[in-house]
Amino acid sequence: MSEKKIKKIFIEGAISPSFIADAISKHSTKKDIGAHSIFLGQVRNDVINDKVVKAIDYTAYHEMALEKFHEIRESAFEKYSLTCLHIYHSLGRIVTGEISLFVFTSSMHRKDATEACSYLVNRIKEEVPIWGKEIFEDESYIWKQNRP
Amino acid sequence: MSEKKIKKIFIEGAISPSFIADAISKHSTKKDIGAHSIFLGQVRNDVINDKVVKAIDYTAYHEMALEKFHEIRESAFEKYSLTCLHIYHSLGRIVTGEISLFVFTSSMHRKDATEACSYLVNRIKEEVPIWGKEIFEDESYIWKQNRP
Amino acid sequence: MEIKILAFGIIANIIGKSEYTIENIYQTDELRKYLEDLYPRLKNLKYAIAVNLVVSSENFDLTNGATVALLPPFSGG
Amino acid sequence: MEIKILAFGIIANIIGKSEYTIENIYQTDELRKYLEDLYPRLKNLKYAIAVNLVVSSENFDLTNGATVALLPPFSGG
Repeated sequence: MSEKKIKKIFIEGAISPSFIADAISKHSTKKDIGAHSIFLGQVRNDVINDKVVKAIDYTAYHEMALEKFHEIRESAFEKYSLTCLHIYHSLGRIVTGEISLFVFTSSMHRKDATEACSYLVNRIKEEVPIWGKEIFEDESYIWKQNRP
Repeated sequence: MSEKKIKKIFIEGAISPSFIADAISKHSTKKDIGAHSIFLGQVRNDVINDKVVKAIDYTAYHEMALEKFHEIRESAFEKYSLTCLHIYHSLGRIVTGEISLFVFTSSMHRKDATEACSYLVNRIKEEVPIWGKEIFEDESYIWKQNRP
Repeated sequence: MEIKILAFGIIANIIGKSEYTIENIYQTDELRKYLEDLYPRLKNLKYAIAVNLVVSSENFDLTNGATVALLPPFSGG
Repeated sequence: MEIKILAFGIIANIIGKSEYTIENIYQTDELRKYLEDLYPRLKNLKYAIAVNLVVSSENFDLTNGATVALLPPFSGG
């Protein structure tokens, strides 16, 4: 682990709505915030070759992923005027309908929070070494491919 | 009230984090959703002419606002491929740090939810007859002006 | 010939009431002039007029029983 | 001269293990060739190589004790 302050990002299992509510609550003391933008990734029951996805099993190259998250985070703070920025990603098996990604940005005015949130989601999907294995109802699987 | 199905939009008082969590939870049964985008407007303690805002008192032209919300909602469904779309706005006194606007869009892929959410927030701020009265600590006030 | 006036936000402050009826005003331009003569502060304010929920920037005929809303700039969100 | 190999995602499936050491490979291009000879399915796969957490698309010298990760396309989120 490097000397840089690496935040806790990975969560074992799904991200619960109450975890999201807690994260929102914590910002009520930051009275210079005017806008929050939140992105949530939810596991879909895609149909691939006639088989229905029932869950995604996420694994990561932990050490590199944390470095990447840190780098992306710093870059967002440089590009946008943000008060706060939080990222959480699930590891392990997440069933359809559950949430596996939670990106949360806050700023005085809405433009910064909104644009930073999209910027973060795009970079996370493209650059962070995380892999999703789509598990079908018969327990067979296929490695997930993100859309560009 | 017109024949159109007008959804409940206005909430007396602040929008609580647990209300937001409930709204998120309700979508776990919609398994074709892959992305949620959420915008939250929070009341800021702006300083105006050396006085600190402690709350915003929201009023609306109810009947026209509900028609406008309906029109904006329909237009978002036409422009973007959305699974769900929810809008909630507070009325009455909302103190700094509390949430007064909650816009929630869901779609299969992230682009629709994200773009629709920004589109909705922009149109709500510009076109819906709601007024915020910024209340200072000494109970004097000024009528709020939205940035373009 | 009677119309219902609804005043919102700062306009309700300026006029001193939020709902009342007036008589014998037949068009929105005429209404603007009438109000601005009575309440000169309105002259410096940008406001829209909605007749039966519809906003128009053009001059608009008023019919008996119409609801006319005076709308200062919106600031929701 | 020894390097540690970490394999992720579908590459761990193809190779059949996710962590092992190999000897006497001195550059990333050489490593690619070595692996693709052993596991021909890798030839049809786009994958990046990270050496001590740093990804480079160019040929890269490997030092003794380096950690070399084989990274198929990411699919987080």
